[in-house]
Amino acid sequence: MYNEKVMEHFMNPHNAGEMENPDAVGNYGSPVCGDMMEISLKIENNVIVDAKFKTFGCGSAIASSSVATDMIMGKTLEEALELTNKNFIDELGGLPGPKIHCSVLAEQAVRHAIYDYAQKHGLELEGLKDFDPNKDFDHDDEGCEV
Amino acid sequence: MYNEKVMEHFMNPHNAGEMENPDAVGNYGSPVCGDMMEISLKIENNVIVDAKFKTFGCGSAIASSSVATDMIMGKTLEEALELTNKNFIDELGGLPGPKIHCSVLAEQAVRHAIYDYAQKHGLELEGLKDFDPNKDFDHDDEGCEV
Amino acid sequence: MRQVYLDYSATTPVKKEVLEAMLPYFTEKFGNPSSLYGIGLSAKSDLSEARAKVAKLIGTDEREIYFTSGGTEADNWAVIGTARAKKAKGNHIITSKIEHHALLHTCEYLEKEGYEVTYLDVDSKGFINLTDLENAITDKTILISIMFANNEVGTIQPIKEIGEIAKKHGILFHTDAVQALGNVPIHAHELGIDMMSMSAHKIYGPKGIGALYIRKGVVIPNLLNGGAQENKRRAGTENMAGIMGFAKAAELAEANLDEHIESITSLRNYFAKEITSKIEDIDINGDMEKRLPGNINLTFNYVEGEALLLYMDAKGIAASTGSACSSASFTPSHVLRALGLPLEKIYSSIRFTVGDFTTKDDIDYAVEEIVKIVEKLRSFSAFNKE
Amino acid sequence: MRQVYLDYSATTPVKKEVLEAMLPYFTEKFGNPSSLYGIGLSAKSDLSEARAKVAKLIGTDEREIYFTSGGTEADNWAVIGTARAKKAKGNHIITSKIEHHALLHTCEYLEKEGYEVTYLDVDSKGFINLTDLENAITDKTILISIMFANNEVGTIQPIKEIGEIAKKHGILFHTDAVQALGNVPIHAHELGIDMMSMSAHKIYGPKGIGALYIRKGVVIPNLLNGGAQENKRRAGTENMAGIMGFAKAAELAEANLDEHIESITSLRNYFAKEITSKIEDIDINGDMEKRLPGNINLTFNYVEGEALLLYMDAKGIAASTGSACSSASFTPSHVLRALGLPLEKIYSSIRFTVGDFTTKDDIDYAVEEIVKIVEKLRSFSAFNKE
Ligand SMILES: Cc1ncc(COP(=O)(O)O)c(C=O)c1O
Ligand SMILES: Cc1ncc(COP(=O)(O)O)c(C=O)c1O
Ligand code: FES
Ligand code: FES
Repeated sequence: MYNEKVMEHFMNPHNAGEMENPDAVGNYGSPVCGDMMEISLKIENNVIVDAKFKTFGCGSAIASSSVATDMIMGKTLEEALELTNKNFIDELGGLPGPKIHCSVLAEQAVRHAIYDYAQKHGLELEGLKDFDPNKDFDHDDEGCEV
Repeated sequence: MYNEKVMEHFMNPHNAGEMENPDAVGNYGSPVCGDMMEISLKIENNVIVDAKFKTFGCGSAIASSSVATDMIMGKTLEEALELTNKNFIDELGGLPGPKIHCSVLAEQAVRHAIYDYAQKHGLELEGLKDFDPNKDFDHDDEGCEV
Repeated sequence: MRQVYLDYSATTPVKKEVLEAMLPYFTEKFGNPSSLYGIGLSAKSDLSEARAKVAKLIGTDEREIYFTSGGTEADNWAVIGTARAKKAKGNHIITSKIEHHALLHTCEYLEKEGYEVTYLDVDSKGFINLTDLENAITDKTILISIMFANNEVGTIQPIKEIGEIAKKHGILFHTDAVQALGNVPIHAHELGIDMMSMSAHKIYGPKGIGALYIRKGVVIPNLLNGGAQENKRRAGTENMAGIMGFAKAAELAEANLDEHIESITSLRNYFAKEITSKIEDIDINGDMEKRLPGNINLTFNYVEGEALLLYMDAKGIAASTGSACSSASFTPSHVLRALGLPLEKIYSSIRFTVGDFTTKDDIDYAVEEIVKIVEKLRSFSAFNKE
Repeated sequence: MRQVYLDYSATTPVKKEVLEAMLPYFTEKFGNPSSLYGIGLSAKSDLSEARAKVAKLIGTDEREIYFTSGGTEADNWAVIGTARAKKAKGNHIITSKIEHHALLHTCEYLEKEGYEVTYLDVDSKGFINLTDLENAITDKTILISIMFANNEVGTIQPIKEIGEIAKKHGILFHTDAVQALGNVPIHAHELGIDMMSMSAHKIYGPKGIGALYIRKGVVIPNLLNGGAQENKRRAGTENMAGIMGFAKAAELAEANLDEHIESITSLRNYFAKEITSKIEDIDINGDMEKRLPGNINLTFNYVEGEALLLYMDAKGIAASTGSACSSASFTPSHVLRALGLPLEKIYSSIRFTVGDFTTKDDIDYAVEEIVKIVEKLRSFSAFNKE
């Protein structure tokens, strides 16, 4: 169901695991599936110099976190905020429809981490203008069992 | 669906066809299936000396007619009237349930033929006491098609 | 003994290629398409390819194909589903007197619940009358269900015209195409069909699998509730082997349609010509133009159908009365009745259908034997020409 | 790569003997059992033998077995049929919260029509409470439908006791035995079961065929209307190959039942012992005594189910979350919810089922790989022990 690139990132995720003394941490849980993502950042001069993720999430979530953390590294906070789940999906070469929301998990965890940093350091970031740390998104689906 | 004996009587029916100058003719149509049986008899001294049948009927009807005509030959009219479809079925070694009514066709055609003879000759036969030439029987079934 | 099967309308043997397409799904490829792992996922993608093949045969989108357990389930689903979906609009269904029992008995079932059903008459060849159809429509009419081609006499209805009438009046149009599939070119979209029933075992696929085409946008409730299979519209673990067989049969049918129709038609015509020239007093029922290519329905006057069939069976020739289910049934064909045949002609009528494995030799043999049989049975028939 | 299938509850491969029993019915023996001639009649008598084999497995009379397109159709038929048949008596149905969706969604469908349904709670191991059941009965109760054994956690319900309660109150008792069939001794008559759903593809038979047992004397209307098949209670040309396969599978299951249960149980127990001794923080869901022999349901705390499944799949190991249909579903298992598991435990739970082709080697391989996978996934899990 996932393409090769997704599988590669999923099976061998980049930047997975614990970070010591992060400068910022963002947590985001998916209301759709109950999964959870944590992104930790090291930030120097408003540039993301290191990123790590931890997740309790599906293949799509892990792969999205892997590319997301890759992509934000070396970027300024403002640049990182411009990245959306669309960019992660493109980088992954696509995700199956019902798995799109998992990439939002990564996007939102990144935003939450930067928001955490901005709060701590009293930064006003253009990209966080409309950011609502309590925002949700909707999804509705139904199971089948065998 | 039919046993071997039935098939034998059906494929090679005895006494099938036309009779010249019959002494008695009985016709009976099945209200169940719309089929029709005609029995012709030659009678000497109240003994059936020859019998023929013609039918527009199924395998069971043909086989029943075949044994029925066999069985009544040589019998007196009273003896022949004692034979019921049950006797024909026994002689045939059994008929499938939904095909039982076809043997009634033979039984009734025989009765009608003897009745015809009795009418013509003013005979009062014990076996015809309860005979009603207009009697019907019921059956209800439903088709399926493929 | 020589076996000559002339009952392809009842069911067909599974073609070699079809069986081959099915076999892996019993063993190596046995995965459940709802499963997340390898053999499940590959089953899922095979399922989607299969759907596309069936869709191609009838000119629709693959997402409009819903696999069912056969033509009967498809008929039940379309009719009951529409009845439930359109309850608020009305309770009137229009169908014909010559539908398959899967349709008729479903309508009767709904009648007991208070639905009203108009059973259109047909003419002596089996065609419905389009004016009758239009006159039957009321503002409570929710469904027109007219079969594409009849299983007994083979008559092909004016489907396109019916579709237009349905559309004009904003009424859903279902057609039972179980017999037409693979025997008539079908473009469901162009013909204005909203729902269409199909069955694999009439086109050299396996028994127990079929499909309902439901045009995009048409919403009817499920007949089988449960898991999320078939885009949540038909629950139950997919009959993968059956589906793959159906798809292969559809693919073959699509690829060979013109050829199939041509060769089957000429065999059927040869049979009809031979038998009617060699036996007196035979009637042909139905229409010779708008007719299923393999079908011929003959009345052998003065000869009873079952007896004829059994004598034929004794010679290895298989055909059917076209309506009676073996020994259990004594109801005269409702189809021939609707065509106006008197009872004794109905009881003397036999449906023959030729198919892809029928040869000219088969037909010569069958004709030769049937000639002898009819002669014999007529020699002691209770009915006569006179 | 090595393939280890541990999802026999989802579906099973067709056994060699089963496939062999099916094959002739696609080709030489392709006749329609409703036909009057040779191959039709022999199909008809084979059909009756097949029915007897299925009947034998569950201790009933063959005339009480009605073939359907699978477990889903059987569930729908039993519940909808009873609802329609007993309308005059009442509109109340009692079932449980852990039924298969084929049952639950059918009940929900009836609720929309005004029927009332009590969904009984289960305890932390998945058992319904018999007192709750008896208390739920009203004078409007027309059906008790409680599954024989659960498909996710394997819990086997006190069927005999339920049957007694149903009988005492004069209420029909249906049970979904799709998972129990061939895995638990079943004597439908002795257990007081009025209707019971079965499916072939869970016992090494083909997909798309199943049966509903209906006790003699129980009358429910048809779900599929049409031809006179299945003693006029289930229309549609018989899926002969499927039926013969089901019958063969039933025959094998019946002949080897004790053996099968013993070997499957010991394999399952070995797996459970190995994996729980090699990985920390695993919970076992369900009961270890009254449990399907092949089933074990484990919570791998802190690890997300889909990720775990896909890592396993990459090593050729097939299992399932027991509820999610591949990628399309995000609803947490209603069964584990009913057992009282918190969401994160539900998302960390995997069902493994061993079957007749599972070896001890398979299990050793699977355990070894799963140990590594869980370690890796836990290393970057967002949840932790702490
Ligand atoms: C016109 C027609 N409709 C429906 C059916 C039923 O299809 P199935 O046997 O697949 O249920 C048949 C044949 O049996 C048929 O000929
Ligand atoms: C308990 C239970 N009931 C019903 C079903 C449905 O059976 P089928 O897939 O044959 O429709 C299943 C499995 O899918 C099941 O596990
Ligand atoms: S992160 Fe929950 S389903 Fe993908
Ligand atoms: S005589 Fe009519 S069915 Fe036998």
